[in-house]
Amino acid sequence: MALLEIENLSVNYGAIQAVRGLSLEVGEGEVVTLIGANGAGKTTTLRAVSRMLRPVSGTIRFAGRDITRLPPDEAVKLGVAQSPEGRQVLARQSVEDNLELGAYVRGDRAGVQADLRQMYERFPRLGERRAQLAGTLSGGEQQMLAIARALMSRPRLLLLDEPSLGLAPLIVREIFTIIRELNEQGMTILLVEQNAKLAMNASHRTYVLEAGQLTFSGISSELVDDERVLHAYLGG
Amino acid sequence: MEPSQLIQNLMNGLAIGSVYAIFALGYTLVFSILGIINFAQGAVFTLGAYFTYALVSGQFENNGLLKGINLFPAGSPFAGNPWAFGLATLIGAALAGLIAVLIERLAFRPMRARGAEPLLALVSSLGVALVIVNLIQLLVGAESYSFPANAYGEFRPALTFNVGDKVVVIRSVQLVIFAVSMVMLGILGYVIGRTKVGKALRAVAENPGTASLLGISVDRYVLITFFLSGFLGGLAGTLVSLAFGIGGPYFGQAFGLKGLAVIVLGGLGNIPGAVLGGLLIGLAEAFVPADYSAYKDAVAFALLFAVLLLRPQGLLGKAQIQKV
Amino acid sequence: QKVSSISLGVAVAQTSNVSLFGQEQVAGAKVAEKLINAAGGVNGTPIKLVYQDAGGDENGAINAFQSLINKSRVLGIVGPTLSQQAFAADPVAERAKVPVLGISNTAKGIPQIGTYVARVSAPIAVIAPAAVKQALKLNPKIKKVAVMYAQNDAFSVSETETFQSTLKAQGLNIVTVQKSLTTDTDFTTQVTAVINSGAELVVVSALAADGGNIVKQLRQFGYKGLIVGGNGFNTANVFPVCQKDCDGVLVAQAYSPSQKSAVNQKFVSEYRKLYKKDPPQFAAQAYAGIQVFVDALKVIDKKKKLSTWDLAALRTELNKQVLAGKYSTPLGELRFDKDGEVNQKEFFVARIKMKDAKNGSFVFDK
Amino acid sequence: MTAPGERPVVLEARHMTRRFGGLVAVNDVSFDVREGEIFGLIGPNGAGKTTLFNLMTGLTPPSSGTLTSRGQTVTGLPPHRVAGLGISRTFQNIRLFRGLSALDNVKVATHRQTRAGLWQGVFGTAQAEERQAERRAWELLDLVGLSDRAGELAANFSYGDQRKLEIARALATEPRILLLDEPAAGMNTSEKGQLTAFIREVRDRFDLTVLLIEHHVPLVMGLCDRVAVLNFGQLIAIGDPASVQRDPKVIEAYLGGE
Amino acid sequence: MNDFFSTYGSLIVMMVQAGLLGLSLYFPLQAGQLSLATPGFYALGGYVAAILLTNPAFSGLRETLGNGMFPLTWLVAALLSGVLGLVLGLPALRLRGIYLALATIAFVQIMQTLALNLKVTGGAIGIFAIPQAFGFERPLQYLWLFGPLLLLTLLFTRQLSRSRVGRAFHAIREDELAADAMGINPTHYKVLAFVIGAVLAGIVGAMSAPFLNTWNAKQGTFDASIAVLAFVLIGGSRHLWGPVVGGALLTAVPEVLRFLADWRLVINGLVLVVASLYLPQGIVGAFERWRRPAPPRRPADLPPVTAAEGRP
Ligand SMILES: Nc1ncnc2c1ncn2[C@@H]1O[C@H](COP(=O)(O)OP(=O)(O)OP(=O)(O)O)[C@@H](O)[C@H]1O
Ligand SMILES: Nc1ncnc2c1ncn2[C@@H]1O[C@H](COP(=O)(O)OP(=O)(O)OP(=O)(O)O)[C@@H](O)[C@H]1O
Ligand SMILES: CC(C)C[C@H](N)C(=O)O
Ligand SMILES: [Mg+2]
Ligand SMILES: [Mg+2]
Repeated sequence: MALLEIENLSVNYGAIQAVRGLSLEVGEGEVVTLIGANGAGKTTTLRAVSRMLRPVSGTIRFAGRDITRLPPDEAVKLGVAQSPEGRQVLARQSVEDNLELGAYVRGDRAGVQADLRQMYERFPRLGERRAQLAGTLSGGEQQMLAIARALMSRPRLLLLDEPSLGLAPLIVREIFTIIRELNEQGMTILLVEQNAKLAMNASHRTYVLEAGQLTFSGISSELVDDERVLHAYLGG
Repeated sequence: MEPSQLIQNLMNGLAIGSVYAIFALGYTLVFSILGIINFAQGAVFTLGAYFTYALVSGQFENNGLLKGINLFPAGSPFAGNPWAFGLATLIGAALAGLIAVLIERLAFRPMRARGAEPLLALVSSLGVALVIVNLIQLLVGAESYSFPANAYGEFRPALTFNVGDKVVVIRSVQLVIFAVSMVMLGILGYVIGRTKVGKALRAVAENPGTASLLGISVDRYVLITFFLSGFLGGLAGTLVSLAFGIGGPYFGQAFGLKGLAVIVLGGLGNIPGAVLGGLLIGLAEAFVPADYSAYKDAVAFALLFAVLLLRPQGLLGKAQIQKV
Repeated sequence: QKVSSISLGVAVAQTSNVSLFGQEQVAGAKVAEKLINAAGGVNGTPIKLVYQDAGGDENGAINAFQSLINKSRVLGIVGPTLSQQAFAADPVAERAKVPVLGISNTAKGIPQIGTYVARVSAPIAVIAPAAVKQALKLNPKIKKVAVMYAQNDAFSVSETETFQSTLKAQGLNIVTVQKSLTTDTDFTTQVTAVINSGAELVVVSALAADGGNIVKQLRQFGYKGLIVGGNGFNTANVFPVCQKDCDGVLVAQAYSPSQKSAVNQKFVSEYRKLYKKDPPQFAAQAYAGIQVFVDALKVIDKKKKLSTWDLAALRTELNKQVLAGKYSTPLGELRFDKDGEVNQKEFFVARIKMKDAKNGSFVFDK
Repeated sequence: MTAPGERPVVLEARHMTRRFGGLVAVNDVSFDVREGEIFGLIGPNGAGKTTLFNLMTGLTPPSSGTLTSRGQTVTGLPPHRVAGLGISRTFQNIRLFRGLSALDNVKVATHRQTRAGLWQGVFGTAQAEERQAERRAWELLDLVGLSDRAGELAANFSYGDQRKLEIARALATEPRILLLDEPAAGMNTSEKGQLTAFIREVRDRFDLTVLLIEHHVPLVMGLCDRVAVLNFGQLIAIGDPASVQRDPKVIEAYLGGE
Repeated sequence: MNDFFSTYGSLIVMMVQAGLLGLSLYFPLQAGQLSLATPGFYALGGYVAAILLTNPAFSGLRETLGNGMFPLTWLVAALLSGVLGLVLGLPALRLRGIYLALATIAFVQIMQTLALNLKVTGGAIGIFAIPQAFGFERPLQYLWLFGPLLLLTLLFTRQLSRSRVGRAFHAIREDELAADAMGINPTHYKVLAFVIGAVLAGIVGAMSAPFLNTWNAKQGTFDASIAVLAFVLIGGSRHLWGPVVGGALLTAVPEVLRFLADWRLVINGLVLVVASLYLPQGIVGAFERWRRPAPPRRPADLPPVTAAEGRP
């Protein structure tokens, strides 16, 4: 049984149909990429999974449980964490408070402190700025914070919305290293990326979204050479 | 100014200022969480006083639909000594807290769910205030009520001492008000400033969407906040009515506006700010020379205006950071 | 249009913080309706009172008047509660040529609003001095006086002017004048100033709740001398506010429940039966207002049956008759001058006497 | 066409510095930009690139240093005056007028090109310029490919589309110098390719000088005439793309070796 | 029908007047400024008219001008409000959101205290026996003043919001900083919007003084500030008809509810709550949702611009 199962999902903004009849699966321990042009509905899909948006129809199952109508905070408690589009750091909170709030659902203080230290090691920039208000961080620094914060809850399923956005090349590499490592430790990841090549290299499978609908999907390593992907997303 | 006068004004200012502060805290809590001004806070304040009164005296004798009903025909268990009275005060405040929760459920939550603009909450809460105030009048009349003199046992109404050859007077209730307010402020300051609950509250305050994305149950924290704010409002109501009697259903209105001035002066959503703002406005009013007492209100607001021009975010408010 | 029923309008404050007074006015009017109809109404035809809430502001009063005049087609109106409201609403009645009787408006200039405006509430100028004189009688040694008043209330402001000129006329020395607002609850600043001024008499013009608080705080801060309260103290509503501290406050009254006339005694006993307490001045004045209209209508009816009148003509006639008549009311004998200013014979000075924490009464010394 | 090196300097930054508390976000940065250039600004996250843009557009006052454009001092002016000098920008954290339609977003930005005051607006006596602004807005929407959604609220656009709309809005101010802060963020590889061509084309069409912050190295190297590299607020390299790319300091701080 | 108008004549005028006050608050709101100063300027206008129309100092002027006195009061009120609006607006408009709201309330309170303490304003008693405008006999006749003013204001507002200045207002409302960066001087337009609102409120006040017969410090209070805000929000804060509809309805509701006697204001409160719950965009906003605005039309003669070869 897949960890995340989306069946026939449709999401609207008022009259706009952003996602239409989408079905996809993410198996336990898998890294899955979602690609598509601007406005294809990738963000919308992620927001439906993290329960920030209410679908008009379809079901979302997480670890066998129907979470379609669950409030977002409950979803986090089940083990879903998201690094959202637009970062959404808590601007008036310090870097450290943001990270600690990321671990809000966890009870083990010691474990949280250990993870905190680990994040500072991975992103030294955040360590230097732990007392700075998150709102005054540079764009890329905020992006690091958003990712680190999502990791702080030790989720079973990690949703990453364009994690490389705004990051310098060195850090982008670091992010993808982390993705690989986490996955090796058993974390399941659903990844939305514009940098399709990188993402596909880091993932097992890929879904391609167009105008709110799934056009095709497959094993990432095979799709990289697919004409359709090459042309539309890899600039080939 | 003579030293006796100075001390007297200081005492007066601190006493009334601490009431402003505790009243304003209720406002500021709700504001910081939902970004809305809850105009019903003045009405909740009034309710708190009426609840305590009902417990202590058992009945509303004057007018209105509740006339003739006596809760405690055998005499109220809440009257006669300070502890019983204190208990009644707490229960009264808790009831006010529950009303605030109810208000949130009925008048604010559905609106949030529909994505209305936060300003509209002002109108909704104005409606709630109108309902409460006029219901009170229907139920118990427009008369003033005062706690029976024996409600909290026998106390000297005032302490006097000499400074030079002049007397300085402090009313006992002023002392009680000051002490209770400071204790409440301390507790609240601790909870919000130092605990996980406080941290989560601040997250909800800043961005409910993001907070829920981190696993924080926004609805629960909103409820807690409303309960706390109602509790503080109700407590302030009882404290004030202890000193001045319950001045009828409209009693809280004058405080409503002052409370707003206080939280804005101190910095919106800022707890130490509300305290500082309350004390400052209380003191400013107390130090208005007697001959100009007509301008007392204007002084409070002129102070507010002047401070805002110098510090647009209020005294302790943090300047809004805007990284572009 | 013919007159269909004998309806009179009562436009007083039933909501807002002014309703504190309005409530008593309604109570008085209800007693009036009951007693008058029990006694046969206007020569056999019962009267009907139509109540419209005038709220506490000008717009409310105007709307209440409009509704009474045009929708309920009343013959005359008693109200509104505040003089400030009267300045806005009475001209509406004046232009519609509907007689108005002020039952609590005590400010200067009310009857002068127009020919259709009169009042049964004696202006402050005639009541206030009595209380000051009474205070001097109780303590002839008084020299220094402090004056306090609610500066945002029209009637308190004009009342304090009268008080102050009376005080000066009596050769007393006004050592401090303290202002406050009707919405205030904390008067420590003002009270401290009064106490430091060494005053031996304090004269307070305020409404019930704030006035009561002023008295309470004066006493708690240790003021021992005499206190004179103005018209705003004319209600049992001050008792619960200042409680035993109210004891001894002197209040000039246009009314006393102990007034001997038969009409008053009937009024008092009926009022006691309904409300379990003595009628306050505002209730008595409301009663008197209704009674004046009814008495005038009786005279007109005798000349020409009311039901045969044209509404507009009857209103005009009623106004004329009101001013012409002489009335024996619970307030004593009343008459009006050509402006519509009341001419009242008796005034009283009462001293507040508290039975226990909440209940008290006005005791009349004279 | 004159060779880039001989064209007049349109921007002169001298010793520009900005401190936030103890942090020096931009540290004594000086450089020149020449007319018609596409000038890249790169550097690690938090190097001070956006802050430098803010200093150049009046959004943040510098702690010290000056910027001049064609002899005019830019620093010290409020943002709208800077815009009046023909310097316009996009924002890294998109700042569209979210509650206005795409068309209005662009139309608003013609503000400095139009004159109508209160009464001319009310009496409708400025029809000509109003029509002009309208046409211009449509043209710019055409240019970024959003004119078929002209009436839609900006808030309803996806991230990538919002970036395009921001560019159109910035162009509506008829700038001579255009500052783009990570215009390609949120675009996929093939869209980035199109963006490169697009930027070149608008530069030529509107005679622009373009300053560009971007982390996508191939785009920067392919597009820019010159590149400056910031690290910890300091300018560590400036020059043509090829030489910058080879600079060991740049490799160490930003590109990473491999 | 006649009956209806004589019963509700003054109510109808008050409804129109409320709509105008709502519009006065709507101007700064269009530029994103939550200013609650309207009642302050309204009070000022009223006092100006009341003083000019009753004070003995102006009796000579009144005799020479006759009915011309009334337009003069409007003019003077507009002028004074405008100047005061400018003086107040310049410093105050640096404030944002609730801070601005409170600063403007402070202004209203200070004005009220002044009115209570000054001699010319008649202290707490205020000014009474204000002559009727143009010798009007019935309240409804005041529609001849308020009606045209409303129409003119609506027209003004509509034209304005379609103009360059109106667009600048809206841009500032949406994002002041971005507007600034796009070449719009925020201070300039915020103050402009504020002053327009002030002038309108001043004129309405000047017209209202004769209508109310009396003018005192209770005109223009904190409560009025909130009431006017409620007009705008319940009516709809994004559309020029919003304040008008909201003002008219909220003024009418308590009067229409008179038959409820004691329950009148309780129900009035409930109406406010229910309206805010079910009409989150206000009454007019709710209608707007049904009537989607037509998509903007492309100028017919505009050839499609050849998309850049690499359109982003
Ligand atoms: N808040 C909103 N209101 C209305 N429409 C929206 C909203 N957010 C997104 N949309 C529309 O929904 C569609 C899908 O948007 P979504 O953000 O999911 O796209 P995306 O694939 O994440 O694009 P991008 O790569 O640009 O982020 C788009 O057409 C967009 O215009
Ligand atoms: N208002 C502020 N207060 C404190 N520090 C600030 C403030 N604004 C920026 N900084 C700091 O200044 C540094 C430079 O920020 P800037 O946004 O200019 O970086 P950047 O080069 O644009 O980075 P990125 O590529 O991540 O966008 C960062 O470390 C940031 O944290
Ligand atoms: C109810 C009373 C206190 C009213 C007051 N006498 C007045 O004329 O305004
Ligand atoms: Mg997206
Ligand atoms: Mg940046």
